Amino acid sequence: MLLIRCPHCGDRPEVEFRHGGEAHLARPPEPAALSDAEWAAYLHQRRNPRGPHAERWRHIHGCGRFFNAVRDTLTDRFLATYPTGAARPDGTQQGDPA
Amino acid sequence: MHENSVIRHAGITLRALPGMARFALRCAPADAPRASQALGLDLPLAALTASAGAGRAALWLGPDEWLILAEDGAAETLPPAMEDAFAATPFSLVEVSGRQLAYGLSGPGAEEVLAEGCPLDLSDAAFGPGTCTRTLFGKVEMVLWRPGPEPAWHIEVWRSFAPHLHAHLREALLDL
Amino acid sequence: MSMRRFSLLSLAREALRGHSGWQPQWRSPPSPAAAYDAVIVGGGGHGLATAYYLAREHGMRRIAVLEKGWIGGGNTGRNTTIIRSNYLFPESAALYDHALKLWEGLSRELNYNVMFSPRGVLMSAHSVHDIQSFQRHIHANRLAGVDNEWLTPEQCKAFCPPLDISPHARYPVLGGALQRRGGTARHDAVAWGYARAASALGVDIIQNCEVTGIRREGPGGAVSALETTKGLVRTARVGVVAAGSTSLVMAMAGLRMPLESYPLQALVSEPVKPVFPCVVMSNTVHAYISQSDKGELVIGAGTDQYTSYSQAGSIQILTHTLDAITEMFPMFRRMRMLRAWGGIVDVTPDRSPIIGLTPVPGLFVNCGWGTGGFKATPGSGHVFAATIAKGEPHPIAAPFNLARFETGRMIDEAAAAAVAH
Amino acid sequence: MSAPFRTHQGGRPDRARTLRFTFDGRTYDGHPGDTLASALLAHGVHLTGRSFKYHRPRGILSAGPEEPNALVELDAGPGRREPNSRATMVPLRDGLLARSQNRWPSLAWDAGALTGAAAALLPAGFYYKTFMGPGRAWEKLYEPLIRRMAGLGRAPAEADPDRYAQRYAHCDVLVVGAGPAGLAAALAAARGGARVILCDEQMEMGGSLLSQPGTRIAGLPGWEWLEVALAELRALKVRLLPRTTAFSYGLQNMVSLAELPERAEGPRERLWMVRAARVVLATGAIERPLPFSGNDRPGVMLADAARVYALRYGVLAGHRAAVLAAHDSGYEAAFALQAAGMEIAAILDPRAAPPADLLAEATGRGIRVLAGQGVARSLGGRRVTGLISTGGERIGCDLLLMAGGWTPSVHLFSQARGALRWDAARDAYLPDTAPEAVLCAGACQGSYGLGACLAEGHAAGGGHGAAPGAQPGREPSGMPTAQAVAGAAKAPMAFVDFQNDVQAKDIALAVREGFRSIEHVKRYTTNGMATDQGKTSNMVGLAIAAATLGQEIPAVGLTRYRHPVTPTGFGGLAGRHRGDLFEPIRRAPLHGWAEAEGALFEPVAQWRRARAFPRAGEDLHAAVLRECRAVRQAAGIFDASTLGKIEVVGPDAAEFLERLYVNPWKKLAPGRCRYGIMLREDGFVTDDGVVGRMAADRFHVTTTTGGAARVLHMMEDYLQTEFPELRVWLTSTTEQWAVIALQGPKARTILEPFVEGLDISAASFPHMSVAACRVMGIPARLFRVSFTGELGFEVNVAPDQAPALWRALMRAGAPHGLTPYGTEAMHVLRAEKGYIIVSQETDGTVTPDDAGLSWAVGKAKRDFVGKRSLARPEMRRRDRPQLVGLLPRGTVPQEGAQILASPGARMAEGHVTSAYWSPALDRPIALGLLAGGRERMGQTVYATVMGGAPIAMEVTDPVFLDKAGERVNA
Repeated sequence: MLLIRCPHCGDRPEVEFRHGGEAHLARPPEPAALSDAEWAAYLHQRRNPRGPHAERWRHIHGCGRFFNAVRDTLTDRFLATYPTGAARPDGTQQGDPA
Repeated sequence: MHENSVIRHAGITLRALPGMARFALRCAPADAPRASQALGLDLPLAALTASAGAGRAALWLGPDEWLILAEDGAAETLPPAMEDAFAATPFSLVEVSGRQLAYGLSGPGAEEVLAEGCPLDLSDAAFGPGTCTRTLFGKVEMVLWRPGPEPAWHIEVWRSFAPHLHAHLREALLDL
Repeated sequence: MSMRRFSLLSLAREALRGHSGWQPQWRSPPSPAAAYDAVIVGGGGHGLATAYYLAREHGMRRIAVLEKGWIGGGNTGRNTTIIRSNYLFPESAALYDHALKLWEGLSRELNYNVMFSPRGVLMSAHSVHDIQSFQRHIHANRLAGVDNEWLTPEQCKAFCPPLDISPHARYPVLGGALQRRGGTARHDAVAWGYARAASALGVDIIQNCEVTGIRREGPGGAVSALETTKGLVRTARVGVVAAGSTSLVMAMAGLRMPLESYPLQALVSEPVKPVFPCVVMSNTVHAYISQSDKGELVIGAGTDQYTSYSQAGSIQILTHTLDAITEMFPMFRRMRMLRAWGGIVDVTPDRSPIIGLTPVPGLFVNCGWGTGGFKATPGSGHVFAATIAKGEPHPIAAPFNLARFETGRMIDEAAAAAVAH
Repeated sequence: MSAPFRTHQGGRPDRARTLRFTFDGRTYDGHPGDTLASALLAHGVHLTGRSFKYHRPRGILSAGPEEPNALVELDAGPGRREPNSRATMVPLRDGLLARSQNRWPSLAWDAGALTGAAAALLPAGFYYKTFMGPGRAWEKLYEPLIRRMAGLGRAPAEADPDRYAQRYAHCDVLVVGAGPAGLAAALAAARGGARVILCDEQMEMGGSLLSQPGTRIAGLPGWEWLEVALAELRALKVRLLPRTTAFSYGLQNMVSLAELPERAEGPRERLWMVRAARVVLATGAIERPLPFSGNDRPGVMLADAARVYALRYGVLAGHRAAVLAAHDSGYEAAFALQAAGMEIAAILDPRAAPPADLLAEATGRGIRVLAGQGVARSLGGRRVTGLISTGGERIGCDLLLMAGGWTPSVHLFSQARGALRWDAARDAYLPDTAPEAVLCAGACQGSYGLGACLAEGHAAGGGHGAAPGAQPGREPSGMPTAQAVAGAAKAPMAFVDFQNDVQAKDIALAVREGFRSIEHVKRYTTNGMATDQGKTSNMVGLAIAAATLGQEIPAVGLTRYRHPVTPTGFGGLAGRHRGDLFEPIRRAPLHGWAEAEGALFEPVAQWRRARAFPRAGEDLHAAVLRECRAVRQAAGIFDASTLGKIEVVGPDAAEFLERLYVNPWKKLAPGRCRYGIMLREDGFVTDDGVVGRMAADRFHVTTTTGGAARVLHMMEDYLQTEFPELRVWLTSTTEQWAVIALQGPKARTILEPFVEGLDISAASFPHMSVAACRVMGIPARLFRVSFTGELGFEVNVAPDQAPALWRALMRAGAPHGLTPYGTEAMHVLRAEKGYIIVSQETDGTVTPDDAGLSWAVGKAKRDFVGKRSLARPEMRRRDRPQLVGLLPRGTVPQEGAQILASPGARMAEGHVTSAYWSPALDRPIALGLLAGGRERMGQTVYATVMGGAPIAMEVTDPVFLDKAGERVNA
């Protein structure tokens, strides 16, 4: 059971959270302008990396807020948690020393 | 079942708390002080804290979300008071008096009963007086609030989940 | 390498000389040759089956299977061995029943006892919605020539005596859908059986050989070679069958896939005498259970909620699984969990696999089997081999193309079992 | 009369009290503090089981959880039968009833032993090489036979009546193992003020101290220091958990423990989930057996186990022992046993030059040592009677002890993803670095001396207070296992995995057949896959595999450690979640009334909803007909409280709903409602419900019962992560409002007298209106909506007020024929009007247009969730399945039936989603999704029937009744 650092509530057990999939997939402001291929890429294609992975969580049985995290998907170690809308902290990119 | 059932075991008491007026208040944190004026007590801005006074309490549940507990009469008086306090500033006040019920669990070692289903560290150091949070008890969501220094807990749970939560707490208490 | 036939006779003959005459069941060249006609990336059941059918049905000779660890060490060796074909949509039913038919003759074809045991797969219904959903499956399956029948609670109990059908259960059993031809098989034996047969047909099986790069120097950026931890391998035809690692391999060719890899856990109990005659699956209660020939109850859990490549287990998945099992089978509360482990399953948006061509010429992909790949092993290998050999999708594989996510022609098996109204 | 093999005095058991127990029908006695194994050995009973494959007789091998052989069935009454219990870990209690397993007709005479005779034909993996036919011989003949022979104990047959508990816990330091190292660690940590939990799998704390009465620690005799230490730990408020196994080490130090509480009557097992800031592992080590022919005969034991039975339990496991000592600890066992009164026939030491000090002591004690000799084979049948040494000498004995060296228990450390390193000097894998905050102390990291254990524990616990000291022991040594197993692969019946009957030559066979990875060797031979999980077989098996591969052990490597460390009860893992506590049963505020009325209920998600209100003599169908007629002709009353409800409040509420739903909202006037449809981003319908605008900035949104949580979560997702600029807030009000639906021509007549502050006449309160008012004096929100096609109202009141209002309406409505109706009637009534039910007409692959709902889509809207996907080619195909009405000729088709163009067709063109007998039309009706359905009105299609002729059906408009909607607008 992971221990996840909610930006508002601090460290909380994973059962209070709901995973929200890959982060930084902003919904295009003008979906109508996208080709079917571009729209399919937004909907379905995912990096699914083995290593640092920017993902979304929601502290659903807690403060209810969504936030982002970078977790190494090989060791399940969290490198950072940061508010929704914020940029991915440097030093947590794929290939950065985990 | 909920009326006034009281269970006592090993110096710990589990009882249903009487009905009260409840509101879900949501607004931008910056506008929260306006609510304090209508409420008659300071809305807590620090995470996971509650403020109480004059028979009322305000529990911080999220950065823009509070649970207000008040005397029955407040169901009529508070909404207009809030309207005035906020005036043109956007906010959301929704009465939820009927949505949920409350239990009291008190007595030395009461946190051991909660530990049967709640994954949080409920020691004094980690969950001191005035702390509150939404969390889980087994498969049911609850709001847990520790008003004061004594080992006494206030538990809010949605009405349809109350029988399950009560039965689970009861079995945990009797097996302590 | 001629394959010494397995039989009671060969066993008896070897018994006389202390079994000293047995040869390696598959050849394990220490490193790959310089070039091959086709290279399969991934030495699990699907990959080895693909190589076998390429050699046996399409006459290819220079084939290699590159496995980064040991063959059958991935999901092939980590699943709960359930086999069935009663899927809803005709495209799925065709694919999984094609596999089931191959299962029925597989031990003899491979001369390797994969212990295919059609003991029946019973899916239990616990709500009016379940009943509607299962009956829709049964109607659709019969039309597609797939056996599936509706049972009353009493018939379910008769077929699976340990089942608790009391009306006072939290989720009472209101009936079930039974596929008698479904059942289980011995997962390790599938990998070893295919490896032995493929090796006998000249396929090179190279273990501890991880692909680290895909070169695209061919016409139009076509595949030309694979960089591996054991040197460069030239080939114009690559079949990626890497399950949970598929995204990583395809990224080497510059492709981003509609896949997410999740840990999927399973567990076995201590072995007991026969008590569980069939397979029972309950989507509502999240309980999946059968009993192995060694006597262990084999129990499947759900996936973790987050993507991960670590095979660490998490306690709350096990507690959720076992409260469901002991709810449906209260007598098992005094059984003990012997071993729990996890695999990494690659899940697609519509929970159906992807078998076919990719935008990169010469690069073929067979993945997205999610939590249900073992049952399809022979069929998956068979149609993927045809697709690689001919360079165009086999008719059964055609609907499971990568482009479907662009057109929206989804085959959404999970949706049909959506939550109650 | 004390048991024949009990020592005169000594040991932990309380000899003043006698406990009686039975094993295979015979009654014996023992004492509190005994295990079932020690009590059996006190009576000379070694034969306790039969092995898995060859059904060879097996005796007690060990004194701990690593026991592979002495697995018994415990029977504590109905529903309390437990298979495969390790006799070495079962605390003796009065009246305990145990039986041996896996034998027929009896333990002594087991027919299964015949397979032993055919062992030559049954090497590892034989079942892959045969049983392949003919026909279905495998599943009809061979598999059933193998299944009967396999398995060990009998599964329990009745529901288990006991209770099980769970507990989360948090601490600064969790110490696993309460031997000298663990006790020292707990003392140091607790003295430093830390919150400490100390657990140990044995029924008593003390670990190896329990079998070392003679030692001295901090100036006190060992057992006295133990009492003092435990008293101090209690005083420092350390949570002491005996009979508790740490079985799983999860991420970020979440360690799971399985406790078997000393039961007066409380729960039988308790699962602890402990989050520890730091963990100290003091899990000790396990002695290795040695492979030689017949090393599995009852009476062949681990040397240290015999020593433990003598010193901890006061039981001599035999009269005359021979010790095969490849490791010095064999000598120590021999000396201790001799001191306890046992005759030592000889010590055989395969090392050419055993340590001089041990040779001297042996000679001093009159014990023969055969240096440079091992055991060629044991003698005897169901009990060892002697041995033939590798030098050819026959030695008689009734106890043959194996001392093959020690394997530090690194299971938990490697579960914490700690790296292991091979230590040639210790001939073992030891803990190296770990990503978690975990330290090891004592034998589990290769430090076997008492002094070292205490010092390392003290340091690992933080070093607070005085370190308990003990005189340093001698540095142990032994023959490396790689050397000790030489030649074993040629010896017959030289066992590596006792329970799974894996012989040394099986491991060699596996390697020869190409199974060169240790993981392959394990799976092909099943070595280490029995209930002891390789605790005594992994290292010996690895040594033999390495030798056969011609490699060093570290080059071959270990198999991966999987949890649990020892088998863990399903009951404890399931905990409280059983019966009604398995999952919440949610009941709406009017449930009590419906139950009193004898309603039939159906599970819908976690709710229970009244499905029908059958009167005396009515079955479900009859009740539904009556209820439907009442709604059409008079009025029906229905509990709709379980529908999801969300209050959407804020100046941007309308803008937010415009983005989430397909419908337009901005122009909807306060006091009006609209039927909303929500899609997923892939364009498929995911939920629907009436949305009422209470004010410019306040909407009362309803969702399906099953979709309530999903819709709220989806809304919060878009609001927080995609549209944070919108000033709007969401609050769940699902359980704030009970909902009483009144539907039917008499609905207004019945309701009007109760309504205050609102004119609900047709003119001023038309269909799809909403208003706040009072009903029977109760604050309410009144909707004029209909899911039946009749004049309809839904009264939303506080849950506490609903029962009184419902009973009042029932009384007032009685003269008008007001009738309660359930979900089944609701289904029929809405189907007669062609209204869809999400997840029945839709299945996640249906667009608004497919469901005939394009009219609801806001044409002018630039965007909404799912809109872009609706433009994809697949969504615009003309032959997409479309919602149609179906008029079956004859009987009602089954929901889910496939729709065919002709009776003999093999390709379905759609399926029946809903099918009922329509009381209003007095004929069967159905709704379905049919390819290009809207262009096929009037055609005849066919619904499949299970095992019967398809049913002909005419394709019609989905609205069967009152197409103009006069009744709903009355």
